[in-house]
Amino acid sequence: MLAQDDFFLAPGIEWFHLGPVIALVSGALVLLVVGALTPRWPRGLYAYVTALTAAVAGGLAVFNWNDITDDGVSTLVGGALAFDTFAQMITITVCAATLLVALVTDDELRRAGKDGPEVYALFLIAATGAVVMGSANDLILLFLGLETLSLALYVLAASDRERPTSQEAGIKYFVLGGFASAFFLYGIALIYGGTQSTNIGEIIGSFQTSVLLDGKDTLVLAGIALLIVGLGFKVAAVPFHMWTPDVYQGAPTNVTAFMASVGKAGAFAAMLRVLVIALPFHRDDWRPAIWVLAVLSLVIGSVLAVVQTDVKRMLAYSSISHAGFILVGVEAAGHNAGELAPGDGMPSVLTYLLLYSVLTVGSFAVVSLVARNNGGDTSLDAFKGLAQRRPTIALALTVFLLAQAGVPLTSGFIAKWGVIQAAVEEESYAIAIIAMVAAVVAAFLYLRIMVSTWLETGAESTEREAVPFSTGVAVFSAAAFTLLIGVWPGWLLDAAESVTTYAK
Amino acid sequence: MDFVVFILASAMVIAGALGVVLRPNPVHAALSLVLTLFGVAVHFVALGAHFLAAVQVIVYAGAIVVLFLFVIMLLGVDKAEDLSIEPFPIQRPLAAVVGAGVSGLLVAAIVGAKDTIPEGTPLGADGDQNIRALARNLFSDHVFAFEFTSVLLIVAVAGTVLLTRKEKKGSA
Amino acid sequence: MNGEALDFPILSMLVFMPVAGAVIITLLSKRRPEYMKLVAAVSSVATGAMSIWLTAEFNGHESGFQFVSKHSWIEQWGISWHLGVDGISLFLILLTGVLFPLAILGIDPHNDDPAKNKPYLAWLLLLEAGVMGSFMSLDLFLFFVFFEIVLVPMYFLIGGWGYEGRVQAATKFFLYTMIGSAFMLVSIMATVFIASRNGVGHVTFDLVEIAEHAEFAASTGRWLFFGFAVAFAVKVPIFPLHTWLPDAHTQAPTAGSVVLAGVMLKLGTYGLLRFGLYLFPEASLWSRHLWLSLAVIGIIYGAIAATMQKDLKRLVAYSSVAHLGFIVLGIFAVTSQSITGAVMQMVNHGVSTGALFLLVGMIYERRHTRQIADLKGIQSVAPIFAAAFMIVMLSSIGVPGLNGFVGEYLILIGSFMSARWYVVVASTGVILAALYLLWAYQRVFHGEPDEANKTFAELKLKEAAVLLPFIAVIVFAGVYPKPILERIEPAVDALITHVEDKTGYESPQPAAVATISEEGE
Amino acid sequence: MLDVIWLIPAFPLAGFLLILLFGRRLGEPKSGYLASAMVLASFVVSVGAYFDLLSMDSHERAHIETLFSWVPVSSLQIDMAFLADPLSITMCLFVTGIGFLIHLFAVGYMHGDPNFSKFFLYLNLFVLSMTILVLGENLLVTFLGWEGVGTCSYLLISFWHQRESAATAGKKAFVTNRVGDWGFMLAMFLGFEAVGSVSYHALNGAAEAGSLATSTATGIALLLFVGAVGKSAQLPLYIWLPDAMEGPTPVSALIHAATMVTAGVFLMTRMNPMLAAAAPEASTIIAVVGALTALFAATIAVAQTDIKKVLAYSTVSQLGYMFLAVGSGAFVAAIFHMVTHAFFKALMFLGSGSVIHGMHHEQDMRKMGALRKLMPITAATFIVGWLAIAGVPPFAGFWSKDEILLFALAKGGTWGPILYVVGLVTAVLTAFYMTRQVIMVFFGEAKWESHANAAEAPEGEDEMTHGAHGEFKPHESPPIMLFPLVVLAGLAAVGGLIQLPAFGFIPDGWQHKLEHWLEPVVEAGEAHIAGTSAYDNKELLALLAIACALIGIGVAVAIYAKKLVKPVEPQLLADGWKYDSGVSAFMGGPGRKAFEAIAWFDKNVVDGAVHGVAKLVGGAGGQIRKTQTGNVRNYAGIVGVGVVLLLAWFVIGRGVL
Amino acid sequence: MQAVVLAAVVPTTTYYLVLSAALFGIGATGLLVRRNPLIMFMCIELMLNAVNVTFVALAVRFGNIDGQTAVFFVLVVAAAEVVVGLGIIISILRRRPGATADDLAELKG
Repeated sequence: MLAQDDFFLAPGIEWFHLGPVIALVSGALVLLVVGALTPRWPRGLYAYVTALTAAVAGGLAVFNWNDITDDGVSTLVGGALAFDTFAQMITITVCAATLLVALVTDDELRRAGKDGPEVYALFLIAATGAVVMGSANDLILLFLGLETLSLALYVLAASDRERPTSQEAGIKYFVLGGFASAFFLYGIALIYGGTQSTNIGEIIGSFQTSVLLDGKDTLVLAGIALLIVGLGFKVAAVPFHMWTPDVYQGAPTNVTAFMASVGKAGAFAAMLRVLVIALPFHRDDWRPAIWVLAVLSLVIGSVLAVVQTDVKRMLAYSSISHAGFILVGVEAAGHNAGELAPGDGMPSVLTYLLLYSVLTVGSFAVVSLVARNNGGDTSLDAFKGLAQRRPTIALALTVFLLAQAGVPLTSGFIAKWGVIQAAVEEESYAIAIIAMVAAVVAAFLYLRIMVSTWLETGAESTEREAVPFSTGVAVFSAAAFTLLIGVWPGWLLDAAESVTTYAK
Repeated sequence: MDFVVFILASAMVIAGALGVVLRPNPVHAALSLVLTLFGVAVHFVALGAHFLAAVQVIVYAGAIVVLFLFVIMLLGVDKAEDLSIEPFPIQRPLAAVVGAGVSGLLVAAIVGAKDTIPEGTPLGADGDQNIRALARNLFSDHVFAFEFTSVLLIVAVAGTVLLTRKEKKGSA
Repeated sequence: MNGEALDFPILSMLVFMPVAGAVIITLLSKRRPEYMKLVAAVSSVATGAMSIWLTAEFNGHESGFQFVSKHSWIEQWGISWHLGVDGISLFLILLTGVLFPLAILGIDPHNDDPAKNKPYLAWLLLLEAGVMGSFMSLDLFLFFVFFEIVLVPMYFLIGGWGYEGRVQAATKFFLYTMIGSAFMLVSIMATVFIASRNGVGHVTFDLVEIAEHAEFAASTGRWLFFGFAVAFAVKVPIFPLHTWLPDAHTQAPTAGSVVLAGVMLKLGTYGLLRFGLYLFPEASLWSRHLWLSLAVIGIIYGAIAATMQKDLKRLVAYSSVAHLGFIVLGIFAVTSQSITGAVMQMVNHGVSTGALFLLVGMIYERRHTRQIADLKGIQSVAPIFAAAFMIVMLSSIGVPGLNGFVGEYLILIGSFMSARWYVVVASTGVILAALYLLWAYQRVFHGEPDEANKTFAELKLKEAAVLLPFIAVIVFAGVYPKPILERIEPAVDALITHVEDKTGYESPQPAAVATISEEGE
Repeated sequence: MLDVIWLIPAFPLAGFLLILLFGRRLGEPKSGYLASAMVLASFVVSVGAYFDLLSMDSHERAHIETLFSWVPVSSLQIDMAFLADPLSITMCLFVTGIGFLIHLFAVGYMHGDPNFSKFFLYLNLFVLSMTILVLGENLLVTFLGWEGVGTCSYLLISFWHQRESAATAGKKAFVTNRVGDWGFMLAMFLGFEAVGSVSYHALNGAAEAGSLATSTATGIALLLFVGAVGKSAQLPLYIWLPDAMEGPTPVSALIHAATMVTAGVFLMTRMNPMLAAAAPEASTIIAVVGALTALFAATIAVAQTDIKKVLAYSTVSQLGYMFLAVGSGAFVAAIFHMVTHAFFKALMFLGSGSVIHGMHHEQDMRKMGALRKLMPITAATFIVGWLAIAGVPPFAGFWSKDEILLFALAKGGTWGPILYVVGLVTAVLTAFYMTRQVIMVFFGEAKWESHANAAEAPEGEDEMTHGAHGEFKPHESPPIMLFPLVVLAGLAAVGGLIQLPAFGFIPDGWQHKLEHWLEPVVEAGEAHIAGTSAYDNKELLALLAIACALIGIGVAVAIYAKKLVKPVEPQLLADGWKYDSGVSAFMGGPGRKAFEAIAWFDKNVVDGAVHGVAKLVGGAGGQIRKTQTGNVRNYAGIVGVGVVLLLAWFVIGRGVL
Repeated sequence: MQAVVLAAVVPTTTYYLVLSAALFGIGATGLLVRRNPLIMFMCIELMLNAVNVTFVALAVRFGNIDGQTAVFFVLVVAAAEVVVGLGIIISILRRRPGATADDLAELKG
């Protein structure tokens, strides 16, 4: 014992493989430091620095991907981070979304006259949190990543001090988020109680070696329950979704876009890490729970979306419905979690996350354009006549909406198809059908927005929406991506299918 | 003796917790929180986690609660809350169900697993050893997490700046 | 499969030509509407010409798929761009190819601002591509893609250029159809996976491969079939899933109605043949009494409902319900005659109901009403118009010598052997068809025209030019359907043989056919 | 000539197309002459075909001319083919022959009509359809003609569509006919299923060979009879025919008296082996329906006042006779009566047309009278027709009617005598109401004078009235209208020659000409009933028939000419036993209600369910969204409940249990 | 007698865990009951502390320092959370003095 005390093995630090995280944090620091030191810092560059950082981080993730394909999976920094393509995929998703959000934010902030570097720094740090959630090989680290992401989002949600609703959104998100985090943390503690470790690799090892002679390990089970609560809250699964509509609506639109993309990606990454990778031995325990959450999210998200009149709120509910869809994929992944042939569940979820992130950022970007033109009004009325004023933007919005509705030849269709296919492959027919029917209900809401956009005429006095360059680029590239994937999804599916996970 | 300590500390914890929940005045609630935090610290000591006990007192009681109190004073929100009013009739029963349900089910889980929790070699009760072990663990297995907490703190800093900075419209 | 005949990827071109047109139109400036029209004309006419060429090149003695074009598309999922034509789809493609140029060139949306028609033309062309693709797809995924994608242009056509209740109708149409597709999507996937485990050996969405090699357990096949069938039943539409149709038809712009009735409804019946009977013979036969019953109910019910309509377009819409009942009857009677008749009737219905909608559209253009009560005595002021209406109406009623009869007759005579009592009831539909159409004709065309109808304009040259092809087909197919039938039949016979091989079912043959044919010589 | 048998329909088709293209340019009267010429050409071809057939051995008198394969689908091979055999050529002869005469008549009758050429367009189309009907080699080609004549009938009845009643009558005719078509189609289906073909050759061949089950044959026969009932206006579907008189009179003559309505009889005759193979009850049913219709319609005709309505009901009644013949196995007699009836009924319709023409479109017999002086030729020819239909020898009607009655009695059994008596009673009534009509129109006092000024042209017809209204005086028709009358009168007088019965006093060579001619098609001739007591006493029966005719005439003369008895014309009979109005009331009342109920059901239940689901979703959304109170503590509460449930599932559901 | 027994009893891990569960429940209840956002935060702190107790108790039982390390991180998180939370509250209460959680219900439905 004492001998061991003197023995200290410093973990190796694979700097290059940590590249994405380092890049993101560095970018944030650069923004903060340089922004603080040079008041004349050209404001327009904040966004581009952010975008660049995200691009670099994403690029580094691609390098990492190649390394993994060559050398196989491993862990980094003493087993704290998993170095697998799963993590890189999430990193890429997060970076892509961050990049787009940064572009959208640029003009949004400048126009509002509050363009400190903090917002961008928080974006980058939140993205770091999400990346860490996706790569964490330790529940504690995962929790830290989650908190980093969450805290940044709380702040961002409340960041528009002009609007009381933004602050309301912030505090609601914060209170409920803290509440859920506590559950999540308790879940980690209980898992720790059952396995003596918080390291995912060790947790799996513990389950592999320990054979429970009598009864079930209720500690672990309760822990799983609480972990699901925490994760369910983050992914906005019913009944832990209550914050979503209010926060999405109240938060500044660009932040909403960020939440819906990066937040969701990080949360689902964490969910897969925890449930599918860390707890495959309990898959029969947690799968039914996920099943119920998925169905509730699908149904309630869709049904409530239909009765809304505010577009942001509609999209919030639709994001709940989408979460339900992704949960269908998680459920499918649960069928053969931990097996050598992991099935299509995990790839389908990852694909969905990437595609949905782009879609939702695109949608909210258009919403932000329209809202700005109407004094912050995001109701359906504000969208009336958009097609006359800005046909291209309206067309892009239509692409996003159709994709969200799952119309073929858009990425949304590929995403839905993948998830449903995964479910069907596992013979989860009921949930697949429920999901599809819920998608139809949800389609009604996309149609409503399209109706306002195309088929109704707005007030004569409404001016044309100004479309700043950066936002235009973001919207256009998101739309192009949406269509491109719809027609030519092979490469992405290849990538998703080849996703490996570190699971030892 | 251990048990007596346990009982006393637990009483502190529970009393403090109830105080937080039941004292109408936020200042009193904050002070009750201190009681709980001290109780927890006592437990830590009893369990041999000396370092954590210290940190608990310093960070929590010393910093966090002070922060709470500071904000209460700063904003002047020390107005007592009328706990006899509940605008949502369903809220309190709901709270009771949730509180009892969560606690009860957790206890059930704990009791159900009490024989399966493995017992390892107890850590040394020596405070020095405790700190060493903690440090070793922190800087080997959890070094990334440790470093990552700095990022978390950046959020706190940048966030607070963003939220509370007085901003002139249209200026940098 | 003989794809060697043509090196030119004609099927793919049939899809991409309209798409190209749509894209170019989208890129054109709003200020030059005449260019848009030109582009639309060129691309749709070129598509039509290719479809005619296709028909000419088609080998009528071949029962398999021709002009096959197969390219791997999404390899990961076993999905390929797999197009092919056989006798069942040939004429639907031709119909699509010919109907669209007529609809695009011949019918102006009732919209004063030509610049606003830019999306209109683009949507129509996209719709054409979608419909074309649906009829040619031999890959389940590809079919679903096309089957779904047609909703979007149609939605915008109805919603954007329709009449007073257009938005609601468009939404209803979209969602209703989508609900059906939801089931089909799940079914498609399940089919693929189950097939890959039972007989096919690998994951593929290839229709032919699955249909030929997959062995579904009876109960499995039935569930899978059910998923497909719901989607098609909505699309057809089969009673009681039909109520989106009158709304959509009534509110759609004329071109939309024409296309909707002309080709889009056929997606459902075509699907029932191609993805019902062909893919799940056992389940189709097992459930045939349900289908036959619904078909017969549809025939009678649709006709009765049509009789009581006050809106001319609604009336025609309900008549579609009845007519499509015949087609469904023919499909599920599973005899050579009935299915051949059903396929032919798909085309016929497209032509005659399409023409009816065209005519009703012309009435609306002149009178700005579709209410039967507002119209009177038009025959006196516009005899040629009335005559055109009369011919189309007689075709729709099913008077022999016109196209509508041949299909209906084949369906009924074929079905009689396998579904006698259904036919006995279904045949009464021909009485009702006469009743509702003649009654409507009487109210609209007969009598003395009142003030409002006195100035009803006679058929214009352009309108006549659009109508003429319809009437030519109506007469030609009624008098000399052989060229059509002999191309359809090999594919239908192959289909029936397939069904027989898979299920042991024996398609009923007339009793003494052998002896008679000897005597006949 | 047989090789070009297709020319028979081809000429009217050419006429149709020419008038379609150039009708307006040709105008009146050229298009009329063109149309007539075409029909005449068809007639010439028919005559040629007749002689060709005649030159052949009697059992080879069947020539099939296949034009092209029409509907070929695997086992179903239907050719567009024409069958030239004695029956079809007989039909062609009188269809084109009488058709030509009526065309001519129409040229005069339709003078001044703005749609003159359209009328001939339709008429040619009709002749085309009718010749296809009779020439068809199989049921489907016949059906093509069958529906074609129905359509033309519709078009022509509602020719003066501005008149509400005409439009309605046309629609009614079509729809009612379709009821019959339903049977026709089912018969084809059944035949195809049983035999694998719908050609007469195959069907009748199978029936003769006995390879058909009796039930099948019965089914086919009766279903075809349903078709015949519709087309030939038998009970219960006769209701359209009286209304069809709304059409121009040549139409009534051609379509609704001479040709189209006899198609049912033709069809049954064509399929006579099938009827023979069927259960005997089938024939009995046909005979009973025919007899009942004959009697029923005759009773109605007694009380009609419209000159054309009388003839219409008379037509129904005479058609009933023909079916009585068919049901009694007297196919030759049926055809014989069909031909003679075509002569005299066409004659009378044209005569009535001439009267109407002369009376400036007045059809009410009560406003006529004593017209024989003003319209001598019309009157003379009409009287010939009257004698023929009343069954006065030696006019054509006598011979054919007598033969039918003979067969009816010879049928024997329970039904034979009953049918015979019904036939006799009908004969009395026929003689009675025809005499009544002749007297009311041509004899007695001229009532038209007092009505002259009151006689207003019916609504919508003013453009057709010709001549000045000021001095109203009935006038004889132009020669072009009289010529057909004269020819037809001649035929009506001597038409019986084609099939004189084997009475002892008739020379051998003259007997049974039609029977011998038709023998390849209809083998059941008079020899068939040889040996029955009826056959043995046929001279007696003939005398009885003559007596009946004379009684009818006598009574009518007594009542209407001599005014010995006050006429009894019950309103019930004038109203056609209220049958038509009853059907209409049912259709307009409960029938319409039922239709409306279904439309209501569709709107409120079927569609209502759809909207209900939408409402349900919206309503559920509205309810659920109330949980989204906006209060963060509520949210936390709901999250908490979720936590408790999840924990419960895991700890209790998966753990403890 | 009683005292002897009490002194002899050694508090096992389970005791701590139960205590923790109870504390956690109280915290959760408090969050649902209190309207003052500051006190709601305090309740969250209570819940976090409950977790800390669990971690430490388990760590001691296992002889595995990981649990204690975890507590260390929780403390950091709690601190950061409070900072952020108070920041948000300040920015709200500045604008709307005295607002309770119930008053912030503009977003709903």
